[in-house]
Amino acid sequence: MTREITLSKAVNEGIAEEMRRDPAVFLMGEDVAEAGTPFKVLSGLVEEFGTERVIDTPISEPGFVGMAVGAAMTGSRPIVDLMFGDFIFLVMDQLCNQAAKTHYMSGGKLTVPMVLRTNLGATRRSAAQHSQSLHALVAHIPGLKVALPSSAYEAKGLLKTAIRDDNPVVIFEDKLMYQDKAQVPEEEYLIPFGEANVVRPGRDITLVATSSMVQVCTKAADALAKEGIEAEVIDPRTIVPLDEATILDSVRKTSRVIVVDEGHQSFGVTAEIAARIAEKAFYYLDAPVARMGAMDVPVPFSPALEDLTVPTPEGVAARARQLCRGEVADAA
Amino acid sequence: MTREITLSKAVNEGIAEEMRRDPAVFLMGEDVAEAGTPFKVLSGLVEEFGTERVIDTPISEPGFVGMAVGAAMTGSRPIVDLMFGDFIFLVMDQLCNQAAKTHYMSGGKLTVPMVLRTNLGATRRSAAQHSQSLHALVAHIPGLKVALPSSAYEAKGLLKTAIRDDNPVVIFEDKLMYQDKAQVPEEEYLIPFGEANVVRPGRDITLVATSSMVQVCTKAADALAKEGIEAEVIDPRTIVPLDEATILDSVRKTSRVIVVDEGHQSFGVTAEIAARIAEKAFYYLDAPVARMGAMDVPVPFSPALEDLTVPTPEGVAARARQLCRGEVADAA
Amino acid sequence: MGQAKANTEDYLRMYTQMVRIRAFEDNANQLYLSAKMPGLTHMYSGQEAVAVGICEALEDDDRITSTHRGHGHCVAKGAEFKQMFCELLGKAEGYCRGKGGSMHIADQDHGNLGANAIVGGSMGIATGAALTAKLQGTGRVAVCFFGDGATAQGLWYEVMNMAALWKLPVIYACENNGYSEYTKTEEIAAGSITARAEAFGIESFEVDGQDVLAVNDLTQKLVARCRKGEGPFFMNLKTYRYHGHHVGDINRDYYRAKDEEAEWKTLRDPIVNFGKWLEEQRIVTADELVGINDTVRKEAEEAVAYAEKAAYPDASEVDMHVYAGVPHALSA
Amino acid sequence: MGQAKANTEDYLRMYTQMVRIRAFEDNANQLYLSAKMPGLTHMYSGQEAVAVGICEALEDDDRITSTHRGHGHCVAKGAEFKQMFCELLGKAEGYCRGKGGSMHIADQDHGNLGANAIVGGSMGIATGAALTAKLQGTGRVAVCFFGDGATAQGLWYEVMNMAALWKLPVIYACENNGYSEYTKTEEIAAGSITARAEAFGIESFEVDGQDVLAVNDLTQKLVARCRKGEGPFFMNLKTYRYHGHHVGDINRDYYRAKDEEAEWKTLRDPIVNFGKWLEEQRIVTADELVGINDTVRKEAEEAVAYAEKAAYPDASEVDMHVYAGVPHALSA
Ligand SMILES: Cc1ncc(C[n+]2csc(CCOP(=O)(O)OP(=O)(O)O)c2C)c(N)n1
Ligand SMILES: Cc1ncc(C[n+]2csc(CCOP(=O)(O)OP(=O)(O)O)c2C)c(N)n1
Ligand SMILES: [Mg+2]
Ligand SMILES: [Mg+2]
Repeated sequence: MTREITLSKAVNEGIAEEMRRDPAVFLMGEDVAEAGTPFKVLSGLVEEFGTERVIDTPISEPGFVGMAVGAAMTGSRPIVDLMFGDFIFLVMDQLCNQAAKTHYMSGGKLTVPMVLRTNLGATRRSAAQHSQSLHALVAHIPGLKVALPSSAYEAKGLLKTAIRDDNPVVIFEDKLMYQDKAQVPEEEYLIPFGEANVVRPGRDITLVATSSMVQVCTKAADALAKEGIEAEVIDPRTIVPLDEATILDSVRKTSRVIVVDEGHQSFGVTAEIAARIAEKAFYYLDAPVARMGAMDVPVPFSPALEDLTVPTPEGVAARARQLCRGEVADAA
Repeated sequence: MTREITLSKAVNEGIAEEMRRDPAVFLMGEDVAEAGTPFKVLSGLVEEFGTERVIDTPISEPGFVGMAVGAAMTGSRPIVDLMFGDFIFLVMDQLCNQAAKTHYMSGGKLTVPMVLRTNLGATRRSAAQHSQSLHALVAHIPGLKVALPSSAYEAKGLLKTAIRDDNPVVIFEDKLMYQDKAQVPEEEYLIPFGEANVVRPGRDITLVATSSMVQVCTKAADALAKEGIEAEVIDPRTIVPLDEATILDSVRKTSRVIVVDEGHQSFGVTAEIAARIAEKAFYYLDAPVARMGAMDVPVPFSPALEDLTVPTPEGVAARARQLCRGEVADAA
Repeated sequence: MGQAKANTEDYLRMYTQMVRIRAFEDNANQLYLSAKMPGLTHMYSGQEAVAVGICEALEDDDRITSTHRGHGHCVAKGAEFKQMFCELLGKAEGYCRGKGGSMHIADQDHGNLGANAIVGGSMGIATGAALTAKLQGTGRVAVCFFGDGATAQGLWYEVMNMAALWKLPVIYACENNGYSEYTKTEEIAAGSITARAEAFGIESFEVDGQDVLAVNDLTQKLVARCRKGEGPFFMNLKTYRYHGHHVGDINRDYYRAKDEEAEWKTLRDPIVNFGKWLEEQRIVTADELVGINDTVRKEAEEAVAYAEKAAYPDASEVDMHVYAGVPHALSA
Repeated sequence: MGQAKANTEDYLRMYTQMVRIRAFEDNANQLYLSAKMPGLTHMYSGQEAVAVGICEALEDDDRITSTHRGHGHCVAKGAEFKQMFCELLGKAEGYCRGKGGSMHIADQDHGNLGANAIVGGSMGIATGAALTAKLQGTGRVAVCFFGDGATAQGLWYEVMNMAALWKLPVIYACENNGYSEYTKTEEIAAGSITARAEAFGIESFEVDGQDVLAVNDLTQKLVARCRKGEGPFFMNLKTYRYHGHHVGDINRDYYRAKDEEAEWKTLRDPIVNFGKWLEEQRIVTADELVGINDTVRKEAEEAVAYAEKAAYPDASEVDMHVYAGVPHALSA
């Protein structure tokens, strides 16, 4: 049995279920309790679980992430709410020097079962410090897992898996998607890490799309279908671990691929996935490995500029057409 | 006229020359003055320029990097010494949310001419928090330039260019190379950003190598030459801006390439360069685009393990042989 | 309130500047409510005496750093309505060519180094501006505005320490409006904020932030002492924000009482009270005050009308100002 | 020094533990000098009364976090020499299977959450451990060891604030040895370190860190009060490190006087003085003390010999412990 709920509600349910199941789980962050966060994602949780388990913190991101690491090392399973993904820069030391490395540095003796929930996504007119999609940075650091839900269904299933994982997991929700609805089971379910979802099957070209870009690519695929081009849309769901096999299988079948992600293009997620394809599906490719990330500029405030910086369905479809029609020469 | 000096000395000279030339240049960091840093790279500068311009700071990395940003916005040209590259996690907010974006967010009115000097490199038995090569992270953030000197010559020339650049520049020196010597001109010289160096010409395979990996690849090329394989070694010198043209020209000529870098392989520098090649030199390639980064594990302390995590001349040569002899099938 | 009947001109300018801030905010709010403004904004109304009292004690080339709640600082430091409204609407004639928006508005020509969307993010910048002032002997002073919530950011303690060690000409001005977002200050600040600054050996002051003359008197003294090398200083200014945390924060009964709001607005309004005092002291008549208000209102409305008609930046601007000296980052 | 002649057993254990730390360090230094130890290490000698005085007031399942100068804490909290020396030499039988080394030594079984190579990096972790204790009502206490230099890290202020707000059972123990690296504390710390903690409403104490009984008495009281919910507390412990900043820091006249070193070593040695007191109080004889020293020396030498012969971890361990639950990260 499923029903349609928003991504926001799905996250809320996922957390509530896990907090009921396991008393070691608690939540901390800025304005997570009465206010339920500025996005209202956590509304109602403090009423059920009390201020001991839904903890409002001061504006001390490095401090409370560090505390989450220590709490996780000693038997708690904290979920940390980081209000904007852009603030991850503030907590990189605690996340990447401490949380990510503790298990390894201790030779497997200490574990850090914590979840850092945050968000990504531009076009909300929030300008350069509230619009970034910074998941590539944490994906570069061994010891962290990184999940990128693309709908309410994934948001709940991946979050529950994250909470039960014994490693630090960073989960980036698309802040523009909180009110988007999807079918979500009534029953409990988990989505395993490292299993990509074939969102839409196709034979002519593969669109590997993360997070917000799954919708963009699905729309592009709809448009392409009308022209007789069948695009296969693949959502990795987690980029660490990455389900390389599903991606490679698809590319080997279609021989063409565009990797689409909302992080900056250079040194970002599209690079890693494209590079793996270029190495491991090389002999199957009929066209250059294409990728589309966010433009390599800080996110501008002006709507007239901001919309230019993120891949669109039209842009993806246009690129797909070029690749499928062999219109692509090596660029200079 | 050249003479042979260490990388350490080259850096020291570069700073001294620029401080003599421009009174707006100053230096700050932990133990940079009397101690001249733990690596002794800055010895003697405080004697010449005094404690006003060679400033010992408390252990407050976010604080003094933030101050450098403000100083740079108001007419100074600070050089910040970050003792270990691993501490960059602590300063990411000031570097990436502030320094990198100020020029753009202000519509071009404010500039941040600062240099962050730090280091990279493992195999010094310094374990997971003092051995990372984190340059990929900053390369992902538009607004920052990123230089990776591979010898004393580059270290001086790139650093002087960095100090004169009106943008925030992060320069990573290889901490294992401080005592390595190279020929360095007596006369003043600058190395422009965005111009790769063809370290060694060759026709059979291209080795794109950054920083510490230039030596590794040069050694690999020597070994390969004895077997009749002529490898071309290319050092991008700056990864932002990246001299794509020189890399692509080489790959179009050799048709084979390995990208080698000491950062973690996944979501790192090798991915970006490999992806650009796979997109833009696709029709010239005779073999999969190969890459070799540091192993995706935190850096282990034990010598028995640490040495396994970084690309070696033998490893690079072996991979090159496979590629040149067509022994590479698509991996699963 | 202060004494003296002298300085009529100064008083009228302070009054006018406070009225201008209020008028600016009323119009900004209106733009939001009528869906003409992209994104959100944080109203400064209620806190005018802080920005005006402080900025009127500064020279044009003294520097300030501002916050997410930054329109007041910008106006008080000398900015024009037209360029400000253009910026809020993302237009090319804005102070930042529409790239910054409300949260990043900067006015370099009058020493405003910019608003900042990272809470506490400008503490290093202001301190660094003071470092330039000291190193270059410019005699300039830097004022760092921040909220009570921002005192939870570790960065503040790092830069206070350095400012105190090096006697930098910086004034830390905490606008203590009792709330950070939806949380009362006492819930997120242990001990005494003033004592925290004092512990670093920084002379500190608590002052009524609704009393423009008290703020101005104190600031004048501290600025003069800063110029003599007696800085840094800390000011804890008790004040109140009239609106919600941002323009969308309408239903706020759950975190603060309507009565409390009413009390501040009726009894402690900085403009009304200063106006009354000016009348009592026979410095102005009630009619003259009305005249000032009318003129300002007209100025604001004209600026809004101008900004509404002004042009958006051209699409080609999107990759301008990423790097100083590089006209277009993506076609370089 | 304390009173009472009672508790002979406790006194002897404290004495023995201090001697064990000294012996451990002497051997570690020897291993470095004879080039048998990979990397560098930071000697704890001189500060023994701090680690022992505090840890002897803790239960086995109370938690501590340690620093780069961490061998003393590790021994004092109950670790064995063999596993410690194995760790220092990167051997598989080390506490962290050789993956952590000196700077990351952890001993989970006795509540040591690990040394940390990021100065101040464990302040969040200790506070988080105290949060678990409070949330789960375990009655445990956490002690956070750090140096005077670490007080410059903003993180400390962030976590002190939260610890004070939430009355967490954590004791911040500042080992004030007068130096951070090659710089005197007074050059990098403005105002009063103790006042900084007090400003957060944290009850604070200054204590002679060379007097093991004074340290132990105070800690016992504070631990008891923590368990009753009266935490957090701050202890400023005046102490001294006998060796250089690390084993390689031999020529240190430029930053600290030989006389000063001699004075501390001859007049204020925590072991010698406590030994004298034990004799004076007729708790032990001089011969008994010699006996303890001999036994410990033998234990240390045996452990060194064992560790030297022990095996390095197998190469296959390199990608183990990256992720809990994943046997080998790179073949998953
Ligand atoms: C580092 C960071 N954390 C959180 C936020 C979200 N945020 C924006 S304003 C604000 C409250 C700030 O409170 P205060 O400093 O008192 O300023 P006020 O809004 O009261 O003027 C918060 C938490 C942010 N912008 N930056
Ligand atoms: C974040 C960070 N910055 C700088 C360093 C380099 N470093 C290692 S120890 C040290 C001095 C620490 O001084 P203190 O805290 O007083 O401890 P002590 O060495 O005196 O025991 C410094 C600067 C580091 N490891 N981490
Ligand atoms: Mg406030
Ligand atoms: Mg010290």
